[in-house]
Amino acid sequence: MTALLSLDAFAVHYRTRSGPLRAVDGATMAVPPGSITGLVGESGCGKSTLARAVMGSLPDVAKVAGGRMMFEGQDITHLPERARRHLRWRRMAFVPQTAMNALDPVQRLLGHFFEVLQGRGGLSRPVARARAAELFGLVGLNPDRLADYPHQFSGGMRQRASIALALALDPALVIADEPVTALDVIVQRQVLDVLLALQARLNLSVVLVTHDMAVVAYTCDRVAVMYAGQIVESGSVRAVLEAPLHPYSMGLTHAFPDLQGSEAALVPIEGAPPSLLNPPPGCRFAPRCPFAQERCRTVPPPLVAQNGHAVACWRADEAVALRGLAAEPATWAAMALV
Amino acid sequence: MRRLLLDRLGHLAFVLWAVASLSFLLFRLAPGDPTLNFLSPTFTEETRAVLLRSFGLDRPLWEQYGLYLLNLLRGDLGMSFLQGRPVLSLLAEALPNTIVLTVVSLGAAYAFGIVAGAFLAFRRGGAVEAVAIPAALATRSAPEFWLGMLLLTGLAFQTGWFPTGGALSPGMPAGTLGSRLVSADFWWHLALPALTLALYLQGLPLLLMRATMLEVLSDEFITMARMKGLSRWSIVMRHAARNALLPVATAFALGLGASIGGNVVVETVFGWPGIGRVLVEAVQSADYPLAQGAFVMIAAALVLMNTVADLAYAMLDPRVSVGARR
Amino acid sequence: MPCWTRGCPSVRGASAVFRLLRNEPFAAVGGLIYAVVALVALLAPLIAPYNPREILRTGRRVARYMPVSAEYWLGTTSSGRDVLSQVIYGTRAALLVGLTAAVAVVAIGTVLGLLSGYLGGWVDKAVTRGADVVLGLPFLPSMLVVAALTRPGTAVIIGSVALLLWPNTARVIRAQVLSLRERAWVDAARMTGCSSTRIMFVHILPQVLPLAALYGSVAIGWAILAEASASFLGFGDPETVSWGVMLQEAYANQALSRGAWNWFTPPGVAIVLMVMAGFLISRGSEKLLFPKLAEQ
Amino acid sequence: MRPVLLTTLLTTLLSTLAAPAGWAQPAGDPVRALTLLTLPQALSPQEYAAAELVAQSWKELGLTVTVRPLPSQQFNQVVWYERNRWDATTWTMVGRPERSDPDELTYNLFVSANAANGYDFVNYVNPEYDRLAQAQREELDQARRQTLMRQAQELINHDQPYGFMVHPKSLVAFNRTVWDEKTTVQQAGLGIRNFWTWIGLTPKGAQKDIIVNSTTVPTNISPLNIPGAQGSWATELIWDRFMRIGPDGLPQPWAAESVTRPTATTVELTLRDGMKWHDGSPVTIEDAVFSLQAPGIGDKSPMYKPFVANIQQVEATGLRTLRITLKRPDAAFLVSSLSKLNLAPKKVWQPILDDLATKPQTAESIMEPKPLGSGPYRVVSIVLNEQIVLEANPDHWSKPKAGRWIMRIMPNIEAALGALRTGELNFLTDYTGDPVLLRQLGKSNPAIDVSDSLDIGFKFVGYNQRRPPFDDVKFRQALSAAMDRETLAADAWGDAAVPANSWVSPALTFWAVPDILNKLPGKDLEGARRLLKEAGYVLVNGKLHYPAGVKETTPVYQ
Repeated sequence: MTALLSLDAFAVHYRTRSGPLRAVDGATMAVPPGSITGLVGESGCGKSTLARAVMGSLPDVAKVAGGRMMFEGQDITHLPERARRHLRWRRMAFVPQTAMNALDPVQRLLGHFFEVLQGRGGLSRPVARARAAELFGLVGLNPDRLADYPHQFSGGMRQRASIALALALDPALVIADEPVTALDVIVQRQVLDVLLALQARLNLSVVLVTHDMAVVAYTCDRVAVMYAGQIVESGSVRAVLEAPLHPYSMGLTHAFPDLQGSEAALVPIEGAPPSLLNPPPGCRFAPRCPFAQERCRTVPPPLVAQNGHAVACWRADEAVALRGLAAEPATWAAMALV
Repeated sequence: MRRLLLDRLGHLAFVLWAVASLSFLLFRLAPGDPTLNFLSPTFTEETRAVLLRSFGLDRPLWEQYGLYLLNLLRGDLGMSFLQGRPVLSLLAEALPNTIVLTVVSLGAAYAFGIVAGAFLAFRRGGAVEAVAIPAALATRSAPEFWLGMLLLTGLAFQTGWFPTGGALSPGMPAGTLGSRLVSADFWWHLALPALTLALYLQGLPLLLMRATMLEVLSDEFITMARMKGLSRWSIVMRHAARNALLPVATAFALGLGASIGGNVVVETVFGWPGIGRVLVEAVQSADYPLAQGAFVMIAAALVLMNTVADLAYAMLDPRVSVGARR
Repeated sequence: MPCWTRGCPSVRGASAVFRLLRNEPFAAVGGLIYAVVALVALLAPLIAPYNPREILRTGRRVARYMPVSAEYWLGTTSSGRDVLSQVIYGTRAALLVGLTAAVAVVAIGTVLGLLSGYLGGWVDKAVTRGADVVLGLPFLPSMLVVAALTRPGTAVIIGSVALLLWPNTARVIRAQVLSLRERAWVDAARMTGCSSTRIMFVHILPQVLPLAALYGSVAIGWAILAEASASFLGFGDPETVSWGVMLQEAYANQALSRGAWNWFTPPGVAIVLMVMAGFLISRGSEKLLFPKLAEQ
Repeated sequence: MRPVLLTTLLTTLLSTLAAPAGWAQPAGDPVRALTLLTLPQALSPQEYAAAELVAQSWKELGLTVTVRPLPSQQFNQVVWYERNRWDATTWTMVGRPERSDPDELTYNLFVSANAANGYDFVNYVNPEYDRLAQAQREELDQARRQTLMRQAQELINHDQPYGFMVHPKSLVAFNRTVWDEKTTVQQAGLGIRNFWTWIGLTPKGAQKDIIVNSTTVPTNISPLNIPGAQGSWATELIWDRFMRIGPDGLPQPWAAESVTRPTATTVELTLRDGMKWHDGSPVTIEDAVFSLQAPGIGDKSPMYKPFVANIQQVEATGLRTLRITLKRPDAAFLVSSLSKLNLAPKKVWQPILDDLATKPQTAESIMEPKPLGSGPYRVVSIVLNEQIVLEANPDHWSKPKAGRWIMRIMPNIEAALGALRTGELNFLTDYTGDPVLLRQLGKSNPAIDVSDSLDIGFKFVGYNQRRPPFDDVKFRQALSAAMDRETLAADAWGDAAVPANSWVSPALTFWAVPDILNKLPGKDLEGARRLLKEAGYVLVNGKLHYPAGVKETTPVYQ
């Protein structure tokens, strides 16, 4: 099964006064068709930049600095803007982080749909209107409210509307960037349920960018864990969540409550991700890793895949033992003293 | 919306009353009296007494005030001391000229400012900006009469391309506003004063447009529009400009009100027969009813446009109007 | 009083100003213009070749319309006064009118904005109403009427600018105060027993001053332009040596027809530069105050 | 030169000696800082410049003098109603055709009866002058009246209640490619800007409109109102008068075919035949009688009332004749009344006056929608701040050669000059700007003809004799002598003025005292110093002090 989207040592750098900031620095991952892939990591680790790079709408100061991006068998790494524009929304769509500002405040919802369906999809006005109503229905919104302005919607409704908007032109891939982060837990579930249902029904591929392991656990088939601009572990959700190979993944699984709100103690990962202007020479997680050794600090570990489960850690062989230690809060707390 | 409207109208009435009263106080408590205009070797104390009585200035102040408010409500601004005609009819002659001058120059200034401001927002940080912004600021910083005289000297006195003043060529029938508006002669006379004002006024819309445009362009929905594969043109026109225009439109309404009184200087330089000049002439010659009438009318225009600006904002920005409906 | 002074972010002010000067060429140019003007004003008697009011003579006749020469660097006026000396002394009037008016606008606007924003209630209502009424008074016409009916001159111009322009400042300050008073450190100050007056003037005031100063720097420009306009219409104070009065004299005496560009141009350029300096500074600091723009 | 130098040396020496010792010549209090009121530069750059030069001269005498310009309204307020408050002020008397007879000014300016509230605002009081002024008014013999008038001028020369500055020249210009310059008419004391030019001016080509300018807005154009100098140019054209001041400065019959004075107190008029109002209806003898009576009805025409105050009775004596009976003999009646009163239609103004009888307003405040007269031009339109358009009245016995007469209101004098250049104006009538520029234009542009003529009006500094030391004749003489009139005329008025020392313009050769300038007491700055010294004033450290024993009790003008 060839991947719908695949990244190979993909890098995006920001131009700053103090030199290039390596927001994404050698990310390798693959998104199979018809699946939901979670892209998980702390804030500032480059997941949003990666998501935007896929959409081909990086800010002016950012540029692709290396690697390769394939989409539907086509190398789109350096695709000219015209061709890129052709793909957008028709083949790949985007559900933004905070739907409040993502919708033009002075345009009615219907206007947003018209813009896409008429302007990009070439539908006639009546057809577009019908399609908009249908899409609203799909995400569980009353089509009557198409005439409303964005601010008249609640957060959850806005997010549903954004999903509907993303599906407007039947894309193969939907990138959802923290789609539920700003919502409360109950609404989060509702919105995720909508997403899940639609994914199944339309056989979509979804990349779900989130910092919340619980969301990944609830929705995703596959997951890629990102740290300091790199993918450190990827694989099926079951494999990565139940048997994480990378200490960072281990830490993450303990750092979040699940959506059911289990009572297990939460263990924070001490410290902050390294500066991407000047990343550490070896494993980037080494400074925060309770299991780091000399080699970890000097030589970057390669991403090695086994049975579809890839990890970049020198001590991946010892994962079973380390998992045990990682479950102890004391292991992580000790790092706070260093 | 209706409640907002009612609220604004009530507010409007209050401000109008306050401004009218202030202007009454201002004019009546000032030293000097209008009989001073009539000084001639044949002027006597009796002459003065007769004149004072004829102007109604021999009555107690509160009585004059009451009468003034009552007349104002009836739209009666009294008789000009010096022109022998009702103030209202004199103002009715002058006001259209001022409105045309204001609307044309403000329109030109905003049309230019919006386009140039939007352009500068795109070309942020470039060499164009380093030249254009100081240039826009400089024209806004120049005293209008100075600018006007430079233009007059260059484009009228020396070259004769434009007339030296007035609104119509000598002997052209004054006509109605409508007939003026279709007369080429009128527009030819309008050109220089309007250009002077426009040069003075363009700075604000330009900078405002640029600033709001920059702000809007950084909004998430602009990024989203790009992701939707919309063309740059459509992004600018449908999203950025529409949002950025909100404050600019409000500023336009405010500017309209402020300019009606602010044209005084330009009207004097170009001999434009507008309401600003009526005010200055009347003030200088102590023609109280005329000066007061002109002042109240200018103030009313200002207050009215302030209210219009409020309402315009509410109407243009769905967030405000819907909020008010609830 | 311990209160919360350290917790307030106002300490950032000084370094921000420094950064501004380095990173903001516009604001730096504006500041430079102000500095030069202030210096010239201070040293006027030393730099000016003549007394600006002195009627210079050549023999018995008045030295009218002398062209640019080594003796008169910018020539003389129709009444035989040295143009350069007048331009130099004009800096004093510009600073007097500009700064006094700006300080007055900022003071009135800030105090009323503070009171109305912090105290709310009837104070707020009264101030907002008052502001609305004042905003309903047309600026130039009101100033002209007051000048014509009282005594024309600098005081009336300064007074008019102060009395007519405060509402803009007050409105902005009020909005700012409304948001500041909800901040945690204000609550904290209130709980540690600070009085309302102290909270307003010791804690909130420093927070809103940069914003007020922004309006002040624009008011400097307004005051100078207002002085020029009033002088032009004959309501200025011809005894003071100011650029506005100079322009008015040049206009009234038809300097342009005389070809006396050396007389008509310098005061106009001086006004443009001075007013522009205010705009430049306020444009520069806009980034300080609206960091959202600065991120671009 | 020598003796002058010597005196200077002596005076300075004396004063420096006197100063530290204090006993050489005993001195009174220092004279307070004096204030010279004037109009703002914006309104009158020449007058303002003159005030500064006068102040500079006075400073040479050891006085402290401040020039204080006031906006016109406040200026009038202070001078007129706060007569105890100010020290000295500049002032202007404008020239009008009716002032070709000096009676009006002679009487009103200096007669003591006018000191309290009237035009003698400087408070000049001299019974001998009062006698002369009254005598000339009642003297019908021109030669004897001339003597009286000259005596009055000599007296004023001695007393110097005013420091006369200059008689301005009125500077006008016209486009000689449009107008035949031979058809302009010079009028004594007015120049070519006069009624006779407006009806005689003949176009050379297709442009038949006389386009003149005014820098100020004329007030209400009405037969019962005096609308300022500029407005009067229009009123003269719209309404006929019984008599007109001719180019020679003497009254000549106009609407009246003949005017006779059978006795000292009666005047008989015969109205011209076939006169019509602009609406085509005939001008009747009732209209004529009404026009002589109307200003005296009630208090409705305060401006014109003084001109009919001496009329006892008016009666129609035939279809075209009427007789006026005066209360007292009045030498100037033909000039100041018959040449001034407008012939107004009774059918229009009787109802207006009747209506006003119960109202506070005066007739001056009424303007007809379209003013109706019988004059050589009729009204087309009047727009405030824009223009007054008149057109030739084809039915008039003295039909103008021009087509229309248009007055443009142009506050910007520079623009007026530009408009003359571009042809937007073809007759520059109101030029308050720099005379040099207009003369230059006349030289460089062959189409522009510039002409100047001596005005009947004059500019002066009034000394407020209520306030010491202005009550002292010697002090006033000294101030007047110190003014350098040549420099004033040259530098303040740009040579468009001649030095003055009387209210009677040298243009009125019959009335003026020849060589009155040379009779000025003291003559110059040196003379001024001498006069002060004679009167006991002392210089201490360069500051002028009162004579010994005199205290300064008058407050400084605030």
